[in-house]
Amino acid sequence: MSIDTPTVNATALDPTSAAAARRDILHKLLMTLGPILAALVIAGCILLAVGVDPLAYYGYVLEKGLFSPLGIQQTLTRMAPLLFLAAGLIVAFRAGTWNLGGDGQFLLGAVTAAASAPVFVQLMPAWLALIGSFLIAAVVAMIWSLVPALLRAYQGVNEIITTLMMTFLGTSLANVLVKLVFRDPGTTVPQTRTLPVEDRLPRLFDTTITSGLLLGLAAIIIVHLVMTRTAFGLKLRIVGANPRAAIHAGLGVPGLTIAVFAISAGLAGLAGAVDIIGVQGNVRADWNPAYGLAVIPAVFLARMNGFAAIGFVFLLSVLSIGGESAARRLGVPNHFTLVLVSIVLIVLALAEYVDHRYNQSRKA
Amino acid sequence: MTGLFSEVFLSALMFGAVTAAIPLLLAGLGEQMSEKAGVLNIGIEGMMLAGAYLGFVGAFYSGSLWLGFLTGAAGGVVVALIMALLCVRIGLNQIVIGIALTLGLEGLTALLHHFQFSRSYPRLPAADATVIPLLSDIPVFGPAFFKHHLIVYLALALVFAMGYLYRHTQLGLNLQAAGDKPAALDVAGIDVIKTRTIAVLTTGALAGLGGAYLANVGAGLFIPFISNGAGFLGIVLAMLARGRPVWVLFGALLFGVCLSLTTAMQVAGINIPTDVIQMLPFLAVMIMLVLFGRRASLPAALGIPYERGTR
Amino acid sequence: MGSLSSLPGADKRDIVVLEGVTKRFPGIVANDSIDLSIRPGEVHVLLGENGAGKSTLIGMLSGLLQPDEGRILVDGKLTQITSPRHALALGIGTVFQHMMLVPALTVAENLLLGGPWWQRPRTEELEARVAEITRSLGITVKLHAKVSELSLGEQQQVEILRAMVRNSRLLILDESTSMLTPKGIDELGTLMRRLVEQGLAIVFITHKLKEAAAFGDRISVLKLGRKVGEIPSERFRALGEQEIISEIVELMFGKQKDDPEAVECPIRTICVEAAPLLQVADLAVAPTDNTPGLSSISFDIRPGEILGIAGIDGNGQKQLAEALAGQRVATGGSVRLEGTAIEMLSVGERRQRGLRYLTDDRLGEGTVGTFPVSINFFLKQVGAAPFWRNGFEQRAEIDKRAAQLVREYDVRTPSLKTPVGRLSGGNIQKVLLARELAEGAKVVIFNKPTYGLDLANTLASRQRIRDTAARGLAILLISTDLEELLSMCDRIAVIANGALVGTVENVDDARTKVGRLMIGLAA
Amino acid sequence: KSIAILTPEAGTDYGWNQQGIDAAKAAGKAAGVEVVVAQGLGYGDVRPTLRELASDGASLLIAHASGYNTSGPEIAKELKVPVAIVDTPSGLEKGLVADYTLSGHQGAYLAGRLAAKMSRSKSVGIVVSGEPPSWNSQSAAFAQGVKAENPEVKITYAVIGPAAYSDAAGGKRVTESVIASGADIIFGQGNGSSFGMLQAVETTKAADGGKVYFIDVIGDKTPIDKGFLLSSVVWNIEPVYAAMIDDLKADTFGTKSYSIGLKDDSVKLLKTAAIPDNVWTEIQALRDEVISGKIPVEPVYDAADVRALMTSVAQ
Ligand SMILES: Nc1ncnc2c1ncn2[C@@H]1O[C@H](COP(=O)(O)OP(=O)(O)OP(=O)(O)O)[C@@H](O)[C@H]1O
Ligand SMILES: Nc1ncnc2c1ncn2[C@@H]1O[C@H](COP(=O)(O)OP(=O)(O)OP(=O)(O)O)[C@@H](O)[C@H]1O
Ligand SMILES: [Mg+2]
Ligand SMILES: [Mg+2]
Repeated sequence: MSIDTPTVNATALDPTSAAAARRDILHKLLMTLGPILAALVIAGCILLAVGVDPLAYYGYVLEKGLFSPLGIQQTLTRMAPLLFLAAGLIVAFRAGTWNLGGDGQFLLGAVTAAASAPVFVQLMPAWLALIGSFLIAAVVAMIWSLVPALLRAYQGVNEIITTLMMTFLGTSLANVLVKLVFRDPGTTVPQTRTLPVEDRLPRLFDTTITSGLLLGLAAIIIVHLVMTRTAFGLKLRIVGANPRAAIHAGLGVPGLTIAVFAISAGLAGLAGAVDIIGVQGNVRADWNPAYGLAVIPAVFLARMNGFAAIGFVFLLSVLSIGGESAARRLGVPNHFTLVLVSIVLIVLALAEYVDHRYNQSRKA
Repeated sequence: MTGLFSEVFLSALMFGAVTAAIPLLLAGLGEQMSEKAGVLNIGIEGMMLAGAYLGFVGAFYSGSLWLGFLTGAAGGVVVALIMALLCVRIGLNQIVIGIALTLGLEGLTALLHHFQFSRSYPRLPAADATVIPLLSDIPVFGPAFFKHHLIVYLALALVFAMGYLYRHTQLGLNLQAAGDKPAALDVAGIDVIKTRTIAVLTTGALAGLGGAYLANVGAGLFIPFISNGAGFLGIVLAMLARGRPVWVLFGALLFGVCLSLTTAMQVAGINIPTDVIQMLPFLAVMIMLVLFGRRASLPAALGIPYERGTR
Repeated sequence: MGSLSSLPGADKRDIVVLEGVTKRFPGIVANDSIDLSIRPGEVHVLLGENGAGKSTLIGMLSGLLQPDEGRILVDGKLTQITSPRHALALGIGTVFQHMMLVPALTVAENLLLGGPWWQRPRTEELEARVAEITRSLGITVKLHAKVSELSLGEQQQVEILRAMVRNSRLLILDESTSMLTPKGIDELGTLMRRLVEQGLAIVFITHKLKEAAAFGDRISVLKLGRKVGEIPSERFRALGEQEIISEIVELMFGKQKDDPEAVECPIRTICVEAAPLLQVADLAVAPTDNTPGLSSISFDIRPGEILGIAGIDGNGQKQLAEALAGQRVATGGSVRLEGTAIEMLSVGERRQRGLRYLTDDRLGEGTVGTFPVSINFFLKQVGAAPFWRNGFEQRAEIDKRAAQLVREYDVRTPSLKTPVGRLSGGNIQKVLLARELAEGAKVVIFNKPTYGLDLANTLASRQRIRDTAARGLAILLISTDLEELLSMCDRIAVIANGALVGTVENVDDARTKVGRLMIGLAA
Repeated sequence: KSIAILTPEAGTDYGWNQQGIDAAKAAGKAAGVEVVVAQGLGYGDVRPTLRELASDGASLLIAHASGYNTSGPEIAKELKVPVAIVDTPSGLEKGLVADYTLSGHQGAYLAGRLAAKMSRSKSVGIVVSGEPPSWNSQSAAFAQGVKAENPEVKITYAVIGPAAYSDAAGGKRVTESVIASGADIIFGQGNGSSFGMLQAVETTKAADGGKVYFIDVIGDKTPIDKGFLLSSVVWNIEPVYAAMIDDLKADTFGTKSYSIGLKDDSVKLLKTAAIPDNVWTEIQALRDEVISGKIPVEPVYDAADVRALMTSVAQ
């Protein structure tokens, strides 16, 4: 046995830590880019099979999603709602709560923000109006999550079922609200009133990037710090990792559970609001971008780490913006982007596993 | 309004309810098996799409519905094989892989449809029904329940077969142990990985069959995204059913009936906006959850990959 | 695989021989080049401190783990035991240290697990077989009860029964006596004797030296992953109990001591007039589907006093502890701490007032297995200064204090960052002890504090409890180990069916009195 | 110079998307300009695509979906590129935003007359997968046509179900129910789900044991018909796009709304072999009356109004 006396060196950072940290970052980069490359090769084979030049395709993806000024702006803009969603999921997943109802919460947040913002801007200064709409969106989404939260906290009903159901319901309800309650009387198209472009969130500098991006980044970083550095975050993590230990340790588990749902749903609602107030300006009936489904795996792959999640969200955005453009230029249906994202997710998951295995065998 | 609710119309509504329920039933039964064995199979939507696409291709080119069901089930199994390999054998996160598979198959089947069928939109002839003598003569109910394709009766029989399997066979015990305490199953000499793999592959076969039914009988054709969330509903049904196949059946029928009810209300001219009526099935399930959902006991090891000898 | 009968050290009589077997885990060598031979007709006792590597060794014999180096011979042939199934096929049956039953299934179903998949479970056959075994064992098992409804002790019996039903040639019992009553332990001893006489080989792991001396034929001692000594059967037979014990102690600790467990009678004076620190009156808890309730439990504990709760496992001990700690809703009665009623307070509030509860379920609720050792020391203080300030974690403070506790309580861990679940049971227990005895404790409830601990740790823990009492704290000590209670307590109450059936002053004839109460007679 | 058209789905649907793309190509060819097609963009945010197409040099962006009518004008103003949108007559802006609100209600009216004439059971059905305004106006006009032809004819109206655009099985199921309620002619509007309706018509017998017929909208499904297509309200968008290109050249873009109608055959009823010649002659006569204004057909866009119309018809 290698340890005779308790070795207590956790605090004593080893002297070569700077070099080690650099190596670590390099390693992480390699372990992310490598798999993506591998995924591109696999997806390339599919492209070849349908008679499309993969190199041309990827060339467009990179150019239109990343390297052209227009492309990178679009990509960064697309990230804003995704970041909020990811932040909400990080809270939920770290607390062991499988909130799969993000899409419903997102849509209700979006609809209420879209309904309130155009009214508010006429009543008060723009900044106050927008804050008001954000708040309303968050609160509505929170209330929407109350049913699963209460069922989970006091009845032990599994939240996967309830949140999935609430997301089906929420999608319908959002439609009903758009068509019957908040409908813009000025048009035959069922949609909410439009928030004028000049009243939306300001764009960054001289670009088309929405300042929602900054809000999203702030949200996810704050969430990350709260979850990893604070007592509140630790409490949530204890509930997530071992609910019985949480009870034993005297934590108010039902209260914390409800808090998790509220925060997670609130952030999803804010995601909806930031998309509407930042970019879209209104909500149309039957609109459902279903961002949640793609963000969930991204958050897992990031191991619920906020900074890593930013990276994965960026990757998703590049693929979706660049992929759309590449598909159009090469005559592949846009659905290919879904295939590409799927392969990237699977290969990344595999790579993480291989890496983990390798590390373990090296340590042993 | 009495004329509106003729016998023929009522039995058509109920017939429709059964037709709509079958894919949900098969998906739910499949998901239930995975969950019993401790695997949360979020990829079931993808398996259904694979089944729908391959099932349609098989039936269309061979002209035989049965061959279509076979290729559909095989399609589901192929996707399940990936899931089993990645999530059961090497223990990757089930939610990540499940969602990735769903996204991938949405894209892939839409892509294939685009290149293959998007100009011709081929459609299958009507599925021939197996008429059950005597029973089918009952007014209203007869034509609604006893004039379906043979596969429908097989699906119903499967409900009871699965019930028997879970309660009265060694495999049933093994599955439950794999989901509740895999280590205990392992030390009893049964390979947990193998057991879970079998469960996931069965899920794939059932989901694929459900997809094939949806495409070949339900719609008579394949179009992209045809499953429309049926797989996710299957997950909900499986979780609601607490391990009992008959409850999956009840749940699936409830959904089917609600869907038909929305049609009935519209045809009756009841003046509620359709969007509101359409929330009905989901509301029904949510209410069921609020009333009966307490401590819906899920297997203890659900979603946790098993690796021998770790602690 | 060639014939290896000519190997040195291999004896034809050996069922299983281990040669230079080594097993490593990240950061630790759990087994270091171990040689061992196991023979039919012998109870081979395996001894060693917590974390010495006993369970790891068993894991390799039962197919759960694969050795990194070395080899295993079965019937003289080099064999890779690739899976538990393979081990069973070789006739190796194991009762694991941690419960290996499926809680949601019935006892019968658990026993049937492992049959060919296409078959109907053969219930009738099993019932006959079980009847036969239980008759010879003199135990009863509820075949159709759900495992989750059984007490830990009953579950352990089921596990032993399962190994027997399987007709094993080699029976391995990893700490199987830890949950049994003294009577049960004796019966198991007799049974083992009968089985080895029928030609079985048994590997028996325990922390209790008396059991080792009484039931064994041969003893191997592990220490820090290495085998440090063996008392072969010839010598074993030649020695008396005391001699064996002192020899083991020497092997394990390198120091001489006659009977380390010998009772040092408590000679503490408790101020009789002092107001009780903890007063419990008419405490009641409703029974649930699978746990007994409590009815009219009343007792007082004064500062410096240790009150023991004796009784057979599953008679409401856990419910009592949880009701006192606030984890379980009481349906009636009052609990007073220093005279103020606390029965309406939450778990956290009770803790703040100085009530501490050391749970018997270390992994299930005592710790968060995936969290580092350091954080687990402070699970019950999340948010409190100086480890958190304004809600923010103070890593340096936490690590500093954790390192101190690791040293003070001798927790063997590769680092402070190691997930606590990876430690051996004994070391996890030390983490809990350190946590509960930290500043501010006034009343401490210990639930089976030394269960699964090795001798050194057991003694150290007991000493800590005594010291704690000596500091003027009131102690409630729940244990199924009568020796432990007798060696520590001032008074011993006996619990049966959720009620206290009597309380005995721990003086000369306490042993018999408690014993009589436990088997349902008047004291 | 090039023009670009953006559609939510692929241009192979024998419907809205295909008609739009084909028309744009034809108009472009006639005017000698290149046509860029961006199809299958979905109903999400198309601002990225609009910006990209503009930066690639398109001098007219046709945002061919009502879902694009918020982003279209915004990008027009942002980049000073002319954009054409649908369903927003109030959104005109000179040089920047033109609207083409298309409604086939006149054609749907004729289809209603046709259906009422040809229904053997005196019962027809309308099945839709959703209730956007352009479909509502056709549903309503169809019902008006039926009622004008024969007030005795029963009209059954059904919307398929939740998120029904790709619900082919739902389309089939609901259509079967509607047929069971007595209808022998189905007027169907839907995207992917309309193939399910077609399938139901092909595989279900009417109450009298005869064929059930299908009336389609916007596109021409003749190439994939198996003999059940009675007619279709076909839209021809080419004149609209041609006019836009002309206006662009003449600097009058954004000063008027474009529309389609029976008059110039940009809306017309499809003649199939299933329509007897004498009936067709009668329908042609009615067409002339609609064009001349003798029969007024007003579009009804609101879902609730459409419903009210059905109920009053049914009773
Ligand atoms: N799967 C594992 N991963 C990492 N470390 C492990 C694992 N299993 C055991 N260990 C480590 O190996 C060592 C030996 O553990 P083992 O369980 O064999 O001890 P033991 O002798 O049975 O102790 P106890 O008497 O407490 O049961 C311990 O330090 C333990 O932390
Ligand atoms: N053909 C099968 N169909 C369904 N379940 C099976 C089948 N074969 C095995 N199983 C199940 O698979 C799991 C693992 O089986 P087990 O390892 O006992 O199989 P086995 O057939 O004995 O394998 P082997 O031949 O490799 O020993 C068990 O749950 C068993 O019930
Ligand atoms: Mg052990
Ligand atoms: Mg232990």
